[in-house]
Amino acid sequence: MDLAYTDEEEEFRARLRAWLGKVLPTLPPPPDPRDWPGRRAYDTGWQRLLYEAGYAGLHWPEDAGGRGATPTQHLIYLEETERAGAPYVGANFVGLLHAGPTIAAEGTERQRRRWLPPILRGEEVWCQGFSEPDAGSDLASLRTRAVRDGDTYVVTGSKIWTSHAEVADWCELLVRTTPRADGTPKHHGISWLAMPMDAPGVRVRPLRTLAGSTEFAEMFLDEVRVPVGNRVGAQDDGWRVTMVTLSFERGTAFVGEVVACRRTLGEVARAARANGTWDDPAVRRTLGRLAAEFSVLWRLTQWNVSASQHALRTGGSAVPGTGASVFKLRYSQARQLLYDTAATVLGPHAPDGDHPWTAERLSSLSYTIAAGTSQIQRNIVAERVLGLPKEPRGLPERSAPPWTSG
Amino acid sequence: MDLAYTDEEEEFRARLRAWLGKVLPTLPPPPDPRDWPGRRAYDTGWQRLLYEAGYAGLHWPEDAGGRGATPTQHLIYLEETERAGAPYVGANFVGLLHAGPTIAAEGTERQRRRWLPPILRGEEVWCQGFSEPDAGSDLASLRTRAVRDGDTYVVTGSKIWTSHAEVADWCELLVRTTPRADGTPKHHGISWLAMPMDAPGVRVRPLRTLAGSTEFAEMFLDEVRVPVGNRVGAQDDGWRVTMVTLSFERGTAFVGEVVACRRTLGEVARAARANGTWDDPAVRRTLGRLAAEFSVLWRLTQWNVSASQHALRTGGSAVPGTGASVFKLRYSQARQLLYDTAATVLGPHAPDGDHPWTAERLSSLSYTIAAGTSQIQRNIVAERVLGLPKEPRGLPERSAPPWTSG
Amino acid sequence: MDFRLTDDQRALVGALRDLLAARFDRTALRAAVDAAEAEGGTATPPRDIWRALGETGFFGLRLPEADGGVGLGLPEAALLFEEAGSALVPGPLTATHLAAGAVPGAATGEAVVTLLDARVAGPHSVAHLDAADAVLVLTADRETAEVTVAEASAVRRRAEPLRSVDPLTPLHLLTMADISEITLNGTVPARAVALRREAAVLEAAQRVGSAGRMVRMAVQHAREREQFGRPIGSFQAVKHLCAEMLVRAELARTALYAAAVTADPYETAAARLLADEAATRNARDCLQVFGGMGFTWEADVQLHIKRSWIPSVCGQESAADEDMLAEWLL
Amino acid sequence: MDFRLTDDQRALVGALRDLLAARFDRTALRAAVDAAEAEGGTATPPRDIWRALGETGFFGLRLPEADGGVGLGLPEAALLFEEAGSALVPGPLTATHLAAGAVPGAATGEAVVTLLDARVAGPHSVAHLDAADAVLVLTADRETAEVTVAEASAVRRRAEPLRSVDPLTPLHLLTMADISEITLNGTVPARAVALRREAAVLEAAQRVGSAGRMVRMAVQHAREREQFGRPIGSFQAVKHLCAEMLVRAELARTALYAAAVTADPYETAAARLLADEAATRNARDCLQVFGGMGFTWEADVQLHIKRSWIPSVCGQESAADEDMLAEWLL
Repeated sequence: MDLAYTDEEEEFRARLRAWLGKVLPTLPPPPDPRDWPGRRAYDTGWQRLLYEAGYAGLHWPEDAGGRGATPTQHLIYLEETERAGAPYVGANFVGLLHAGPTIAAEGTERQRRRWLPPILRGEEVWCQGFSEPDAGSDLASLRTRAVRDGDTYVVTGSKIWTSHAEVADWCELLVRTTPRADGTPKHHGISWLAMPMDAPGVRVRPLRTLAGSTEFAEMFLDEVRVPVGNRVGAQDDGWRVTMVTLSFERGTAFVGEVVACRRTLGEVARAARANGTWDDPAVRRTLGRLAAEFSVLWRLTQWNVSASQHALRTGGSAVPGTGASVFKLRYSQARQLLYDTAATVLGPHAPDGDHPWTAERLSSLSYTIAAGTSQIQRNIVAERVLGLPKEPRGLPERSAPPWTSG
Repeated sequence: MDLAYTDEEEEFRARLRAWLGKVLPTLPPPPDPRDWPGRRAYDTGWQRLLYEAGYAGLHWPEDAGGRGATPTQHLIYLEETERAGAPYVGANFVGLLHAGPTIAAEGTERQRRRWLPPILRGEEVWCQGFSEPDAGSDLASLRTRAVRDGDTYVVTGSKIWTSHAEVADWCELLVRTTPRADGTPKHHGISWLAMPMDAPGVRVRPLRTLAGSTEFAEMFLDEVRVPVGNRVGAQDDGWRVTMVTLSFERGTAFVGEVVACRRTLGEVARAARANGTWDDPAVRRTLGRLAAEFSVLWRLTQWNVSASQHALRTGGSAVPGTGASVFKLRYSQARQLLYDTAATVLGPHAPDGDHPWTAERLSSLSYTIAAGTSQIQRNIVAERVLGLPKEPRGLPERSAPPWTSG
Repeated sequence: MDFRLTDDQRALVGALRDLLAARFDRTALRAAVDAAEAEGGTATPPRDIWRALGETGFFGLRLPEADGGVGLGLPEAALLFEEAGSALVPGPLTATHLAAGAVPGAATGEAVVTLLDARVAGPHSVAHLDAADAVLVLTADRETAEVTVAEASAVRRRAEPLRSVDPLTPLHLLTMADISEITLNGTVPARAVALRREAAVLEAAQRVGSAGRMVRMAVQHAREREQFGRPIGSFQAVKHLCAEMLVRAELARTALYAAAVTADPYETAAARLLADEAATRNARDCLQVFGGMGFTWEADVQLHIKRSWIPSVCGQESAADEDMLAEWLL
Repeated sequence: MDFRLTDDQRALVGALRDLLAARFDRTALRAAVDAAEAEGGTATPPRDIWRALGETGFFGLRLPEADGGVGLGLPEAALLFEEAGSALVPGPLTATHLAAGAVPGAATGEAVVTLLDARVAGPHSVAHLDAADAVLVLTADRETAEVTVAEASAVRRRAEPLRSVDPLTPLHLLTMADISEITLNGTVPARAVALRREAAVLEAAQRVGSAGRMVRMAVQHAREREQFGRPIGSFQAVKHLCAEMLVRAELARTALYAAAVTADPYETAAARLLADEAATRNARDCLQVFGGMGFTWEADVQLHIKRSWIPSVCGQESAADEDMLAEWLL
């Protein structure tokens, strides 16, 4: 139980901090959030700087062009960049954290050479085509189909919740290469393809969220031709290929967010003190409770990182599934409470849609839904961690006709 | 939407109040709670007084010896007796509210003549033998079996959560007269018997609850012989017979408790004011929130009573299942919060096991469990009120071996 | 005692429900959202809806028949406002209803009247100020006084617009100093204390309506949407979410009806607390049932969430209601 | 940074777990309950358990080896107290541990030492006074002073017994006036402020242990108990109850370990808040999973519920912790 960082870790932190101090003041002003090409340029520019300074692909294995950093170093990197107000991973997210690691682990040598360096250098942007409107939480029930025609797949279907689709060069796409048959598990027959976003038949439509933003898009694929050579892993083995990416998760997924939430919490407390809402003990105690929540969420992050670092050192692949679900259940709740409390502190200004806390309050509504609803997370904890039996399968019985109100 | 009582209802209240004012001061002191014979004598004595004053079986139909009062009159009766601090129904509970109404509705003329008058006059006490240790929430899966032997049933099995078993004359007993076969619904094959408690083979063992009290007992039945003539309703039709009792529920089940909780809430508020905990806004606001909760629970009681009074007037049987589950879900929560708040107000005295609020805090723990857990109530609301589909039947799949702590 | 709705009350509710189905269905609601976005909120409420409501007697409901009203009471008004809340009808419904008989055109829906309650320390928000003709003003020092009226333009001159999180509830803010500068040009024959209580009931009614709508929307979705090979409503997690939503909506509705019938200040505070909780939490739970589908701009659940975040007209903070209810116990 | 337990720490925990399995299993626990009931609580803690714990170094854990201790730190103590909390070992574990080295016999478990913290306005409760030999006394005006010691009999003379809701934690109450009359006859070389912080960690550890035990008991029951033809643990409602219990226990444990390692006052307050919440709510949820079966005197879940209702030694109210943590943010 050692919470002190090693000399090596502290040295890594000091070097990073020095570099950030030097480079951040030289950055251009951030682009307008609605300016997609501007955002792409800004994000990839930052990635180029990271690459030149030796921080690109920090947590990637060295043989994939990464730096092979330990999970603790990655944690320090995320903590320090958030603290310093460095740009977010942004448009490079899918490339660096999903598609890249997948190709590194499962791609052929040729595929690795083709796709990995441009990601690290900030030259190519990837997006993700996994979710579908009819699949929802049941991701593996996806229906986008790919029919083989010689050396190409002909892909038809639709995807949703795709970020940066407007400016991406590539899409990591899950498709059904073998139709579902009765009795076979639904995650069979899926393949993983790298689809060029400029291929004919790809149509992108911005998807407006309840927060009013168009961070996401829908993607409609109409007989899009993707070379068979763009398939990573074997045909019909795409589900396993995708799951491999998870083994790159080292408990660091929310480091930056927790650091940011703690900063915001301090700002909310100071705003409360300034406008007098601090004098309401209910407000003050909720702030204190949130201080405890985010303090322990930070410690839980360290715990998960320690666990995965140990697993890596002793056995190789680390999938801290337990910690991740436990963390996400509590974090999504704490984050929603944080912005509800911020609204109380804002008082008459709480409905101001231009206030960043109000915008965050809206977007925090997705935290109990996206990437596995809280209900799904509780199932994971109950079944995979606690070993409780699964539910029976089969079709539900009909109920009596519903009661009507009035 | 009329919350005013009619002149007739007000007159009923005034007469009752006058009678209570006259009779209550003449009552002997209540017995020690551990003195079962004393409690029986006290409770049946009170029932005798009610009988003589014309209040016995107030809500029973007139042809069963009752007064045929409206649900509103019954509500007034329960409200006024609680307010005046009159004795509780106590040992007469099962007779007056469960067994009696069942016999009134489903018994033969002979059975009605034999069993109903002694209940109304406070001469015979009933207990209930429904629950079984292995059945729990799944009441209909009961296993106590009755084998027919000429003119008698030979009954073997065990029952649990039986109140007043020590002093009861009769037990309303659910038994399985036809063994369960695969595929038949589990509530088939059940019969309703009136079992004399002094029959050979009946053994009663007090069941101590976590509150330390022995309000309940376990009952072990070893080849107890019950005459076939003691069966109410047809053989194997006992589940329906039992359900009939529910049609006597007019939304009045918790009237006394809500009145009592509101009185206690006022006492807690005044205690808080006296000892300074009132100055903590969190305590004060919780008390205010509870005032709102119990105020609306009282109004919901009136709403449910109005609904069942209307249903009675227009169609006959009223089963306000909706209102009852909605009420119980919220009431059990509010009641637990009430006594948790009382503990906060008591401060260092909260762990005093002799303080009535601490005893109530313990017994309130059962409210989300007994008579249908909150989980079962939510199922009822979701399926029967909202018409959501039932869960699939069948056996659950095995999960992976459980995670172990450490 | 018969707490249930009378046949007349049911008919009244049914008539408004039919009107709203014809004149303010989902398409009209989304058109109002689009128009509000296009014109920065100055387009709400739509004048045609306002007049249609006026024609049904929505605003003049409690005016004596002799004065061109319907001659009904607060319980009937609560029932109608519950329907309006279920349909999310935009606009200062409460203020215009309260102004009927005092501000010309309010009863018929020709005038749009909003309200500014300056009871507590500012800043104070006013909804729908751009679309309003007149403003009821309740100043801090006139708790027992009659309620005053100002022209909307006089208030507008002092007010700062806010980009409201709810597209259907445009807001302005005013400081206490701004308010003292407003020229008042009339009074309403009502005491501020009574008017605040009636406002609380009518605002709670709209929240109860929204909370009930959230139950119905969640249940319909849970019955239709399939995941993992079965309707999601067959999963206990979803079932129990829906059941708790119903409990909240039913309790809040019961509290509302009791407050409307008794006009008791404590029951009104209880209704306000429970309605607020039901609207806020049911909208969130409805989103949880819809999952990602509910997170899009096109889904209506967002409109209920955002409405629930707008403070009630004449609303005070829950803490003040709770304190008041606690005093009641002593 | 490696937050995980070291092998030595695991071995330490394992050894105590084995000892408790042998010397304080379920039968011993229930025997202690029966004895406490029979003798009005004067029988707790059982002396033989106390001495057995003393032999393992439970009390002398943090004394230097030169002084006959084990020479370990607060993290190791937290791990052992977590095990003790899981087994519900009765007695003033925290006070005796804190008194080791200062009160003769405490380190070895020959003496039973309890604690009286008179920081806030009274009355003040003292646990296990009848069985105690000595009492650590922290008076209100000596926050920064050394901690004083009194003979238990001197405290007993002033104290009023209470029929404690927890049969395994007999309690006495003293007023402030009573306390001022107690003769003090020694001091402990520790500052009250540090001692209170250590006490908070050790008490939180016991609650974390209880919370974790509740998860394991609920899960085992949910896997074995069948209703409606299937294990109740296959119902989502039960599953999700258990999952939330685990989340609470894991979060509280993480907070505890962090507080034990850093000895930071804010992290200690956070650990105390989360441990309290986890113990109280997990015990209730465990009862909910057990249903009627858990409501009997024979079921152990009641003992965890009742223990969670006993205030921590040196505990302050959650509100005070929350206020302190809020100040931390400024």
